Amino acid sequence: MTLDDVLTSLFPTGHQVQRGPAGTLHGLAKVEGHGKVTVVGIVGGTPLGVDAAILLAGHVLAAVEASDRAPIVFLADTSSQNMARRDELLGLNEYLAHLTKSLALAAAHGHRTVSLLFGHAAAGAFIAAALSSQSLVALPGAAPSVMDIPSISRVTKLPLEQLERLAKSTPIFAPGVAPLFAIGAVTQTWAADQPFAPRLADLLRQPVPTSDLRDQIGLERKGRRLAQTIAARVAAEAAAHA
Amino acid sequence: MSKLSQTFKADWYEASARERIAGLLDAEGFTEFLGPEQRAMSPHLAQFDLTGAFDDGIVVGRGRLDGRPVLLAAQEGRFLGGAFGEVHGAKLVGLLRAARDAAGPDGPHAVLLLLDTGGVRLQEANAGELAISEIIHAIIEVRSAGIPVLALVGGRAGAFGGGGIITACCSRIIASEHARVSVSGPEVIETNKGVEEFDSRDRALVWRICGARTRYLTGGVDRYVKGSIQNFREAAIALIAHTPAFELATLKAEQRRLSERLQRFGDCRDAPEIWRKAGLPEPEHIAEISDDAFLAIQRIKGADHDAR
Amino acid sequence: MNDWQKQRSERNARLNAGSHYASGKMVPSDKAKAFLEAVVRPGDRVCLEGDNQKQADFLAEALADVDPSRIHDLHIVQSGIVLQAHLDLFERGIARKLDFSYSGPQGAAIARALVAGKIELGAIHTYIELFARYFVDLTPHVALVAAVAADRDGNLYTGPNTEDTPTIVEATAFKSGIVVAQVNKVVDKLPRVDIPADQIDFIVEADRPFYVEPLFTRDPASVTESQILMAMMAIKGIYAEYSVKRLNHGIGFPTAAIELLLPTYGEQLGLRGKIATHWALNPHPTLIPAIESGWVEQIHSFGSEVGMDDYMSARSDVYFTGHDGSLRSNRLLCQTAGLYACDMFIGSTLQIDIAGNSSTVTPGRIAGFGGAPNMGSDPRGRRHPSAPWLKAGREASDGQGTLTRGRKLVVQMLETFGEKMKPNFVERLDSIELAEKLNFDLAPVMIYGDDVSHIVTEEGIANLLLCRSPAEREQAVRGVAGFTDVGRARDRKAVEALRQRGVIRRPEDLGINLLAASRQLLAAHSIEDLVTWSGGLYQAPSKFRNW
Amino acid sequence: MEQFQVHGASKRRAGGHRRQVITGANASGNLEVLVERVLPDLECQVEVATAVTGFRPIWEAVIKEFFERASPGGLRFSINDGGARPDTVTLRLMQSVQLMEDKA
Repeated sequence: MTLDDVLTSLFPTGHQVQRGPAGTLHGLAKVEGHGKVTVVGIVGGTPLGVDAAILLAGHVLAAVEASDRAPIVFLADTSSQNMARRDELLGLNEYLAHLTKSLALAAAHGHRTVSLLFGHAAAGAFIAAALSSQSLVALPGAAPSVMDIPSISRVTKLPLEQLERLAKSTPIFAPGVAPLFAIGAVTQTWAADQPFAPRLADLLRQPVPTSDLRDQIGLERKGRRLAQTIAARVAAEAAAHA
Repeated sequence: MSKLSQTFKADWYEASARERIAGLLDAEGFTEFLGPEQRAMSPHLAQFDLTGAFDDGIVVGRGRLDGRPVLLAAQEGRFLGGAFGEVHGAKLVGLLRAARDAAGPDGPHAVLLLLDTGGVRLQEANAGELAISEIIHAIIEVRSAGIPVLALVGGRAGAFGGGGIITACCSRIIASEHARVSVSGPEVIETNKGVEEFDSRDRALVWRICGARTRYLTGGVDRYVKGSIQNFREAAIALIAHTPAFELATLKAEQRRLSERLQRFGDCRDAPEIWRKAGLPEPEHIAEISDDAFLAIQRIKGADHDAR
Repeated sequence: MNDWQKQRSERNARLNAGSHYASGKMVPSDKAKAFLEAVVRPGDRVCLEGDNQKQADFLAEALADVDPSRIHDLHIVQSGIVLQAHLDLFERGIARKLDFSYSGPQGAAIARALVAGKIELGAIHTYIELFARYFVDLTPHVALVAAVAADRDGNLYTGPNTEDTPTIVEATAFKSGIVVAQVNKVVDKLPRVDIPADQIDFIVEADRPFYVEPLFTRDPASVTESQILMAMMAIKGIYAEYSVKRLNHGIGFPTAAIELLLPTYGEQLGLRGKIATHWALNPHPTLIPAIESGWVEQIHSFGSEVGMDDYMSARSDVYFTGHDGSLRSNRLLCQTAGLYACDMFIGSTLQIDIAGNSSTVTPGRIAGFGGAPNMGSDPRGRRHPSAPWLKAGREASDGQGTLTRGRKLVVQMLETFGEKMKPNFVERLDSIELAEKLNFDLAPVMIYGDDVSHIVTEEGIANLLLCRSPAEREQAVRGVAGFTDVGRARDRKAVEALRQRGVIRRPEDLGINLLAASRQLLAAHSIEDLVTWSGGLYQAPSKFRNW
Repeated sequence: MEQFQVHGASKRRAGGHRRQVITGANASGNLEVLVERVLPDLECQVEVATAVTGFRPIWEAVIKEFFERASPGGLRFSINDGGARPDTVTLRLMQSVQLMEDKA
């Protein structure tokens, strides 16, 4: 899907969302039953670097400052973090962390945060642009990944075919929507056959979890069987020793 | 005995995760949660013909720092590069949630993260990545509950990938000269963008781009310490009492700080260019001088901040 | 009438041909190829200076670029076949025959080229042998050497990496050959003159400094506890036992461990001034702590080492330096020093058989010899006595006969298993198989078993001087071969008997607790510590940094 | 990857009162050893998980010699191996026994 397709399907009555520098997106739109929403995003397959991250965080913080609790919709069609010496020199880790923290702060201030992924997002960009909202929705064209299989093959020195075979039996490392849904990273998957607007309205209506339930969901979906139990055991031991 | 041998035992870089804990905390009373005897190991490694670790490469528990109760996690950088897998990550998530739930007068005074990680463990990449997001989420909850989270970096694996992002989500960051804090590793950039972009075998360059000195001078690290465990301990004790709150004002200040950095130094490609622009003395030698001489340098304006 | 001046006429013709591309002695770098085509003739013996450290790499590339229809069938006579360009000479048909000493990184490529018939091999030499043959039957027609700088007259300053240059130039210049030097720069005044101008015919100012490999830098961070244990045993059981003051070390990690233990463990044993005071040794950075702690009186070096220049200049009481202050190395003279003036060689090897023969040949690789076989041999021409030499001699002769001659201590250090659990002890050396496959007349053996006095492994020390029969020797070797097949095939009773006699000594026999072998004993645990020890004078190569 | 156990008898109970120690790390050429005082006084056992297959006879020889040398009665050793060589294995096992026998 193109960005326009996505925007049209999400906001059929129109929107004031505009492209900004460094592949960023920013503006306002309306969702039936919720009123105004803030839209931010990184699109066009642009790698997420320091320039985009600081702009996006700025938009998010401005929304928080507006104190209107309007939902924030983050549209993502990026690639990975910008792999460049200059970005690392400037401290890309701080910029991505800042974006992530800003989204968390917005959520804490009552803004419902939703990331909609309709293209690529890998590694650090996946964390900052997709996993930092309260909900992550995979739209048609979503291609999330942590690391592609050829890269995994290069690093682990295991043959590509063996990894591809393994990827079919476990969601634990394979790229794609399905494995990331199974482990609890992706909240919902929307197909193209129905308009997105009512679904977004529906999602925004659902109660916000008071804490991070993704490990619980991963357990229920049988994609990540250990994380929730391990975290709970550690917490229980900590409480017992208190 | 030589002058160097005496300090050897206390060297952060050389020490294991458990040795770091032993040297960092007060002598008595470290309690490990989900210890190695419980064999909470990764079930995913065997299919890659790898053996696991009894603690999955991370030690979590409770102890005291200068008498104050703290929770602590230490990554073992020698096991799979300290990388985050499902169990490894979940142990840290559990620890942070425990800190959040225990917040209050009798709760922990801080959570210490002894990071030593190459990032996500590729053999369980999805679980590791999501764990990193959960850890960040939990760090923010802990900080929001008024408990500082301190990152201590100085091991051989550095803090790369999601580990670099986690670092910058903490309230304060302490690092020694060997530390590297970054998102994409030099090898990854070289593989994707070519050796002209980043020659990962030029180790001096690697440290100029993402080493502790570069980070400290521009404000990416709050405290630069000489590499002994004792120095990390003293810095942690000193910093616990002075940490930024997680609130709008803090993030607005961080927005200003990072925007300014980008404006001033956005066209630089090597650290000495930044140092020259900032007017630091003898920028071409800063990477070479002794720790003592380095610590005597006045940091770049704004590098000492509460904006994190 | 006999013409007794043919070589001179030939030389003059070449000088004349070369001068078309030169202004005086100076050849512009962009004319290097055409120039070489003018002065080199088919069938020439050519030395392209290069060893395990410095390389005349610019000239090597220029020579590899000449037209093979004009220049061919060269006979390469040089220390090192190390660069890709060296191999290209053979691949492109410019060179055909090869006499060399060391190959290191190109070992596999040389083996392939031999099998493919691209190289006609004369022999693999030790450094001294090859240099010796320069003056007998392998004298170069053309020598292409490397130096740091030349002045306008053509005097050369080699810098600390003098290495082979004086020897190569001596053999070539004084037998009517042509000597061409690549230099990093041409200057008005040299810091010192290493090679006088009248031995140099042409100078090329290269477009980049010549390459130097930091071959002798060992990162203390990589020293293992087993290597420390071996080092402790060697210090206590050999250095102290024989009071070895004059010695040479190999480049492996076990000997680096020894260097790093001198100021700590050696100090505890009260050995400062009693052992390891005079050295024939490259400038090992790992020796810095011992030097700084007052252990070392004097070092002569084969070559230099990247990053050590300032340190050595500042420690001229220890190193040989020119009046300009910088190191002067000399491979031939240092090899001679190691051979005749040292009482001990101690070094690592990759493979050893049950007779104590050792080799660094691994399947499909011809690494050459370098200097180790000379360092690691008992020089039977030696006549001056010394306490360690006489003690070793007495042990070897068992007090038999009225004439006891001395023996050099030749110590091999190796861990019983190598990378990927490959046993380092074998019944038969891989090099024998390689020699058969390639139809060599002589199997490449680095150090012959009958020259070896001691083998040190993590299991213990075997003193082969005290063995009285081949059978005893074999059990002594098996007795320190650990859990390798060779070690597990030992005759336990025989090994125990050897231990009772002190032929085999375990750590506990030497009063060394296995658990004392800790990295805490190392005087430096990182390259950065070495920099600190040197007071900032040692400038570590970037690839070794972790700061 | 390969897993197996080696059982042994011991002449005496290992000294000290520590219940458990862990030492080393599962890294290339290294191993981690977890020791637990859970066996009858005159028994000992090593459980090995190694990434490198095909060396079981060598492991068994190394462990047998270790049992003779250290007499670690009552101790169960669990190893995660990253391709350590026999000398390193012996060293770690000896270190781990010494830690168990420490007063602390």
